[in-house]
Parts: sequence; structure tokens; C-alpha cells
Amino acid sequence: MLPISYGTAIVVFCIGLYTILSKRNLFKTVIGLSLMEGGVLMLITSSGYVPGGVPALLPFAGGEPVNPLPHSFTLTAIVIGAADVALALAFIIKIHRRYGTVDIDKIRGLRG
Amino acid sequence: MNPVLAIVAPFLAAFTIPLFFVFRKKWVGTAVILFGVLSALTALFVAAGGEAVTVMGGWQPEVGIALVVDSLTTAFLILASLGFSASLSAAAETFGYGPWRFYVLFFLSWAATNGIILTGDLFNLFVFFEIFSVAAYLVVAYPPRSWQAIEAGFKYLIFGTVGALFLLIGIAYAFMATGQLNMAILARVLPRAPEATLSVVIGCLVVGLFIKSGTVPGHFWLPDAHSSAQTPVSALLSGVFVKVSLYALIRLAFLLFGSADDRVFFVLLLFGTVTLCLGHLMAFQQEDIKRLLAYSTVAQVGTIVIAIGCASSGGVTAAVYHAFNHMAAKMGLFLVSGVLAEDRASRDIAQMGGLFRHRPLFVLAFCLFAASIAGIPPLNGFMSKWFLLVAAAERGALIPAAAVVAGTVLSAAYYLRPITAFFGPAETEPPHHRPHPVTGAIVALLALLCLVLALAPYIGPLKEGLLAVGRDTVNGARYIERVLR
Amino acid sequence: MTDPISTTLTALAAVMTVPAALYGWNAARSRLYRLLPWLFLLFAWQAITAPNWLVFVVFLELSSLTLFFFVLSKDRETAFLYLYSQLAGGACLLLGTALAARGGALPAVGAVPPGLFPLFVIGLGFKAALPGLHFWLPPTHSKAPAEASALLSGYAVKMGVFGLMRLVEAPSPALMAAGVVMAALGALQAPLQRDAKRLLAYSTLSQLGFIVASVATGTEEGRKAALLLIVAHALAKGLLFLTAGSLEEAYDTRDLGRLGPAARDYPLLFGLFLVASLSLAGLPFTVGGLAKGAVKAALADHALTQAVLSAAGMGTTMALAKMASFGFLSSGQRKGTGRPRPLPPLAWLSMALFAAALVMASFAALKTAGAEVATKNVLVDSLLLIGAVILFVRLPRIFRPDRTTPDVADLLAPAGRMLTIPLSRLRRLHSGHLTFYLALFFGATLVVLYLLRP
Amino acid sequence: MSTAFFTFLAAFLVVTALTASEAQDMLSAVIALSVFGVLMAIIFVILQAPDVALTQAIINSGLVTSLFLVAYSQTQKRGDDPDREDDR
Repeated sequence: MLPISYGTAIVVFCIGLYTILSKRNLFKTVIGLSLMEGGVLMLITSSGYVPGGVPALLPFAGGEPVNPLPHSFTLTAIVIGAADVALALAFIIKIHRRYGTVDIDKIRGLRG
Repeated sequence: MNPVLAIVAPFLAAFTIPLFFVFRKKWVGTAVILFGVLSALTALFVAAGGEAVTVMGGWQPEVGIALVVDSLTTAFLILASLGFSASLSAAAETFGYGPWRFYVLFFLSWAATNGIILTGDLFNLFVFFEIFSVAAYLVVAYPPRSWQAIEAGFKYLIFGTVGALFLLIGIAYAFMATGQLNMAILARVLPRAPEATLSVVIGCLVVGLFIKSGTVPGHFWLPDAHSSAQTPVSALLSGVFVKVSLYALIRLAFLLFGSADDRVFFVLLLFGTVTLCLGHLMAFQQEDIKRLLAYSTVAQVGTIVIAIGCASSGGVTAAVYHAFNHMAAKMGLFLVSGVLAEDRASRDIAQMGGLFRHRPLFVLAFCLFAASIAGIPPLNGFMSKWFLLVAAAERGALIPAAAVVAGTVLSAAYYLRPITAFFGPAETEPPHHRPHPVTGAIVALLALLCLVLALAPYIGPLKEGLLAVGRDTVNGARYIERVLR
Repeated sequence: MTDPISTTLTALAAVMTVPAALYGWNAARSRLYRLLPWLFLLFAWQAITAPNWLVFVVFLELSSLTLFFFVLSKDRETAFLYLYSQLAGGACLLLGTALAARGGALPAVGAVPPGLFPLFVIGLGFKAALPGLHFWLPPTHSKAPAEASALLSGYAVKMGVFGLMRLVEAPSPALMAAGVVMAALGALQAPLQRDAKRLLAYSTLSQLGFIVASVATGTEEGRKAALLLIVAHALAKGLLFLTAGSLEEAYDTRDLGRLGPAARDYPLLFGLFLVASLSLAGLPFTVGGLAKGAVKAALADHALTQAVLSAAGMGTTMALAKMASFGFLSSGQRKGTGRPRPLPPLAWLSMALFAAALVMASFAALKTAGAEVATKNVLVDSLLLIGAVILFVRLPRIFRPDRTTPDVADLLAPAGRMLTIPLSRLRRLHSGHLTFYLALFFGATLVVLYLLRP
Repeated sequence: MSTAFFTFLAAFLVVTALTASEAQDMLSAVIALSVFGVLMAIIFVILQAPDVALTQAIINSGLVTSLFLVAYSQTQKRGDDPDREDDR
């Protein structure tokens, strides 16, 4: 199960990368970032997985606990990622007001 | 003084300023000034308090979050508080106290900066980096009225998020390999991880920090952000924000990457050299004065990365010394050019004629800062470049050393363009003339700082301090011992 | 460090600066400009007496910087060319010093490890205008204010040579070849110029070739001869540049084709010119003649070098003859109107100081050298001198001042264009395409991971 | 949980990711992203991280999706209207 999980995480990360690099729509860029982040989060959570383990939540029922540190890690990363996405979307709205487009190739006033 | 106060004070400011705005609008200005003084003083007191290790919540360092003060931390805490104070004063004059949101972001980034500098925990570093970055994206785009600011902020955001992802992957891998996040413990156990894992960890962390600091493959956001932001923000970006990422690079390079024999330092030397050359060559072609300064910042980042890549105590000393010199000079350059560009209502160098008659003191300060950055002999920029050259020579890094001296010639070339423009004839009288007493005072102080820094190698305590930073930083075992006791 | 070389050069700096400062006193645009020669003197002293290469380089750079401001007051482009070339030389020297300091202590001004020798020679070559690195010299000398040209040609380039004197302790064939090429190049170019100060600039190059060839012998004798020639050349060339500057001041042109009968208008100026040029051309019993004799004696083992240098000496004579004939003696060519402007008394004073220094140097040199050495080659030297003048008179077509000759300055513009092509490529890289940036970044990430592979 | 079920979920996750990436219509892409978030939450549960799953479901599928929808609807208007509200 773990190899599948790791493999999926990497594939999802690569899909996100591909989205960022190939799509011209700003929304797609943000979606790509989300996907990449999802891949990384999956990677981290999988690392805390113990076959047959029990989540380290209170009240603890006994058995072998999984490592809770990656989970808190992931939680923080999710929140931070959401903040990044929200900020990016706010920027997109502003950009759309200025440029009248969300085409990434047309948003290149700063160059050289 | 407890190190955590250096983080708490600016956070307190960030959280109470909105309250002041809601309940006592008139007090916002006073609060901003008071909190600024408070934050700077706390950071300086923490720095002056000498070496200390505090673990939050009374846990063991393995579990709790450690805050570590050592000589490198001290140096960067001082740098950050100087830079933030200067920028805050300039911002207070430029913006007034109306835009309280700006000050919230400002103090947020200050808190995160102090956090990055103080923390001894890898994941905590990432969290602070994210707070810092989110605040930075927003202050770059502040006020979001010009299209340049928005575009620059957006590009910075996308790049910064990608960089944060790489940092996250690196930290996650390090954690997966060792089960530890405390940097001191990691420094002990990470070398035992498999070689391939180690490469991935180091690669991801280095690449992430490259983006945050503006080293070459990730430098694309930097000129946009520096040139589009408001003047105090540009000064802050160049003076402090970039340095903080370089601090993280120094810390991680010697604590975690030192074990990966010379490869990581070779990578730093290589990309530092590329950054240096590209920054100088691009600055050479700019017509916009702030963009010129921004690309010059790219080049100076390259210089500091080369200094780190020398992998010796001399190299770290040169890096820290150069970081200070660049902070003093580049903040001054941005502030002066902001004032002059406002007078001309244009950032085009060709339009800058006759400004020497108009504001002689500002232009003279510009000349001093430019000479310092370019490395004209008796000034501070030359001193740190000389330290760097000796360190590079000892490392046998000939090409980076040659690039550094070649860069000196180039930077003299491109800084002379605005300077000759200032002294040249004016086509028209400058349309604006707003007095800038506070900015003028800050510029004067920064110029004084430049001169003091030029004398630093001759002042005993300062010289000893700089050398101690190099010695302590390179000696990872000492850090580990102190944190784990 | 005190030895005959630095003592002599310290004194020479003062002797050069005082007249130059006096000459420029009235012409200075502001009080700050009056300060520049003295600053130059200060920095030059520090550089000459520097204990180690680092201090030497620093003060060399600072002295170049003062001269840069001098040139800047007259011509911006040339000033930048000068500054960049000097900074490039300083950069090479700085790099070399850093590499030599690898063991700990700063390297003393003297011989360096053999691996660093080329780097130092290139660095000093920018200062001393070795062939290929001399591109800045003709434009700078011709376009600078006269007093700055005097300092440049008389002293600033000599500081580079001073570095070479300290550096070279063993015979260096490459450096000697460079000196010979310099001497020949300068002697070929000088008589073909139409700009009076450019002519003097190329003559400077030729004389520097003599000095460098003498230094390259690596012997004590060679260094002494070079030192004598440095003094002789500095005084003579300082005076010549001031006379050329006075001509420009009086007639508003440096073009030899347009200058008038200055010998009639200013007989005294012509006299001063003759004093300087006869010494420079190597008239026996003058300091210049004695110095050239000493150089040739030091090069006794190098017959070919000696022959080329003799021929180059004839070129110098021809160049000076050209300047005398077109600048002072020709009549009726001048297209200006009215009387020439009078020269300020300070200018006369400064030139008189130079001439006096030259005469005193001649006496001193005669005294130390002794009659035997002084009379050794009188016949050959006089014959060469007279032969050159006869050649000049017999071949008027070659030396006509309306000719244009190929010049090193012609190469600067194409070289600049060549350099801009990669620059614009680099600029196009920053196209503003976010996806392109990210693609570059991910590519670089792969490179980093590849470099870090176990 | 059987490996087969997990494999199915993983494959489905990849498919939704591809849909989010490739959909021409922005609304479909956003909805696919939302589904992606829900699937991630389920996978987190299987990976013994119910706390993470909860957060993921709320933030990624709920909050982020709604933000996307708001931003998308904002950009459907004519873009060049002057910036009315001042951010000061």
C-alpha cells in the first residue's frame, strides 16, 4: 500500500508541475500549485503510516500508535497552502481588473 | 532576555494595530512608532544578551521548539532590526499612518524574520518562512493600484509558493529519513541517512532557498518586485528580506549540508557565480534606476552565495560582513533614488539630469553608497570583497574570484550612468519638491553606517565579532553541543 | 620601502605635480578641481611607498580615480574608457594579490609566485599600456586637459612600470618582446598623427617600450637605466604636453594641419618645446640621451632589441620634427582669424619649472654618469638624430598632416558592438513569461540535483 | 481496507487531478479540484490521519473551492472597470 501511496503522490505532483508549465490560464496555474501541494502532503502523511497502527488521538484505544508529528506537519501545511491559494486568487482578481485578461502570456509588462 | 520576546513583540504589534484602528484611530501612528521602537529594542536586547538556548514550553529539544541565539543569529538580528527600523521610518514618512494594513503586514514580516533567525527547528523555519513570504507578497503589491505592483506581487507569489513547496519537500524528506526536526539533532543524524536521500533533501532545500533569496534560477521575481514596490518596501526587500533567506542558507549549509562533502558548496559557488555575472550584466542594460538597483541586488546576492560557497570561516565572515555592507548601501540607494524619482516623476535614468543642483546632499549620498557597493577602495564594499577574495583564493575558487573582481568593474560602469546623469544638465526643472526630513536623516545615518563598517576591520571588537561569527558558524559541533547540552 | 627607485619616484611625483597644478589653476572649473593634482600626489606617494601589493593597488586605483575626474571635466566618453581600463587592471592586480595572500600574510611589493606572474603583468599592463592593453592611452592622453595629460603620461603610467620594476627579478623574454613591440608601434604611429597631443601620446607609448624592455632584463643595471629614462621622459613629456596644451589654448585647435606659425607668435614657447623635444629625442649630453644610452648599455646582450629600439628612437625624432614643423614653423595654413590668445603667467611659470627641472636633471645625470659614458656613443646618436631629421625632410608625403591612419581607437566601436550581442540575448531571457521562468527554474533544479548526486 | 480499494482510490485521484488540469471549462476544473480534495481526505483516513482528513475536507474542498468560484465569477465581468474601492 505504501508504494502505491508514494507513487500516486509523485504522479500528482508531476501533474501539477505539468499544469503550471503548460497552461496559459492563471486559474490553471493556481490549480497546478494546489495539485503539487496535494502531492507533497500525501507524501508526508504516508511517511507516518504504520501498518495496522492506530491514530494517536485521545482517547487512545491502545495498539501501536502512528507517528502524530507528520500529521500536525500536514495540517499546518494545508492551512498555509490555503492561504497561498487565497492570496493568489485575490491577485488574479486584481490582475483581471487591470489587464482585462487572465492569460498568463499577456501579463508581462515587467521584463528586461 | 528571553529570545521569544523578539518574535512576540512584532507579532503583538501586528495584532493590536487593527484594534487601535477600530477603537482609537488617532493612536495608530503613536502605536506604530512605539511598537517599532519596542520591536527593535527587544531584538537588540536579545542580540546583546549573548548566547542562549530556550526551548519552548519546557519540553526537551527533541520535541519542543528550540530558539537559539549564537553569534550568527546575533549578527542577523542586528541587521534585521536596523533594516526594519530604517524602512519603518521611511514608510511612516511616505505613507503616513492611514494605511494601517501596511503596518500590520510590516510587523508580521518583522516577527517572521526574527522567527526565522532565531528558530532551531526545521519545520518552524518553514512556517516562519511562509508567514514572512505571505507578508512580503502583500507589501510588494502595496498599495495595489499600479499594475506593476500587482504583476510583481503575483509573480513573486507564484515563485515563492513553488520555493516553499521545495522547502516543504526537503524538510519532509529529512523528517522521513530521520524522524527528527530539530536542527541540532538533524545535524547529528542526517549524515547517517542514505546518500541518495541526503542529496534529495539538500537539493530541495537549496533550490527552495535559491528562490527565496533570489539566486539565479529563482531570481526572476526579484527585479520585478524590487522595482515595482514602494520605495521603503524596496529598501526593506533588498536590505533585509533577501538577507534572511541567505541567513537560512548559511545556517543550513554549515549545519546540515556540511556532511555532503564538497558537492553542495560547489553548487553554491557555481550558482553564485552565475548569479553574480547575470546580475551585473543585466544591471548594465537597465534604463530604469530602480530596476538597475534591483539587478545589482541580484549580483550582490550572488556575491554572498559565493562567499558561503567558500565553505570556510573566512567565507562566512565575508558573507555576513558583505550582507551588512549591502544592507546599508542598498537601502540608502533605494531611498535616495525613490526621492529623486519622485522629484522627476520618472524612474528613467535619462530623465535624471540636474538633480545635483536640486538635492546636492541626496546625490552625494547616492555617490557614496554607489562607490561602496561597487567596491571603490577605502569603502566598506571593498573591504568585504577583499575578505571574500582571500576566502575564495584559499578555497582555490579562481573563477568565482575573477567574477567578483570583474563585477567590480562592471558595477562601477553602471553606477556611473545615474551619477553622471545627476550631475549633468537639466532639461526641465523638477516638477515636485517635497521635503523629506526623515528619509534624509535615515540616509545620513546609513551613510554613517557605511563609513563605520568601512572601519570595522580596524575596530577591535567589531573585527573580533565578525571573525567569531565565521568561526562559530563553521563549527557545527559547537552548535549541536550547545542546543543539546 | 625606501630604495633609490622609490625615493626617486617620490621626488619625481612632487616635481611633476607642482607645475601641473599651477598650469591648471586658472582653467579649473571649480575649487575642487584645483585639489585634484594634490590628491593625485598624495595617492601616488602612498602607492610608491606601499609596503604590500594590496596597499599599492588601492592607492593606484585612487590615483587613477583622481585622474578620471580630471579627464571627466573635458570628455566624458574618454574618461569612462580610461576608468574602465584602469579598473580592469586594478581588478586583475587585486585578484592576483588575493591569490598571493593565500598563505596568510599580505604579499610585499616584489616578486610573486611564478603562477601569478602573468596575472600581475596583465594587471600592470593595463596601467603601463602594454601592447594590446594600450587602447585607452591615445584617446585619453589626447582628450584630457593638458595638465592631466602631463600627469598621465609623465607619472600615472610610470606607476604601472614601477610595479613591473618590483615584479620582474629575472629576465623575462615575453615582457621584453612586449616592450619592443610597444616601442616600434609607438614610433610607427606617432609621426603619422595629425592631432598634436595624440602624437605625443604615441610617442609616450614608444618611450614606455624602451623602459619596459629595459626593466625586462631583470638586472640591476636595467632597472637603473629604466629609472633614469622614466625621469627623463616624465619631465620632457610633461613639458611637451603643456606646450601642446598652450598651443591649443592659443589657437583653439590641436590639429597639426591647422596650427599656425607659433614660433613667430610665441618664440619662448618654441624654445621650451625645443628643450623638451631635444632631450626626448636623445640629443647627446641631455638627460634623455644619457638615459637612452644607459638603456642600450643594459640591453647589450640583446642585439635585435637594441636595433629595433634605435629605429624606434628615429621614429620619435621624426614625430617631434613633425610637431615642430607643422605646429610651430609652418605659415599660412591657419584658418583662424585674429591674434592668438595670450597665455596666462601661471602657464609660463609651470613650463619654466619643467624646463628648469629638465636642465637640472641633465646636469645631475651628466655628473653621475661621468664624461666617459656620456661621450661613448655621441657620434652614433647624433647621426641617428640627424638621419631622422633628414628622412623627415626628404619624405614630406608620408608626414602630411591631412592623412588619416589606422588607429587602435577604430577597434573600440566594433568591439563594443560585439559585446552588446550576448547582452541583448540575456535581456531577452527576461521576457516576462512566468511559465518560461518556471520552466527555467525546474530545469535548473534538475541540474542542482544532478550535481548533488551521490 | 484492502489494497485493491486503495489502488482504485489512487487511480481515481490521478484521474481527477488530470481532469482538473486538462478541463477546458474552468468550472469543471474547479469541481474536479474539489473532488480531488475529497478523495485526498478519504486517502488520509486510510493513511490513519483522520485529523488531517477533516482539515483537508473542510479547507481544500470547501474553502478553496468557494474561493475559486468567487474569483472565477469576479473575472467573468468586464475587466477594465476602474478600481473603485481604494485599498487605503
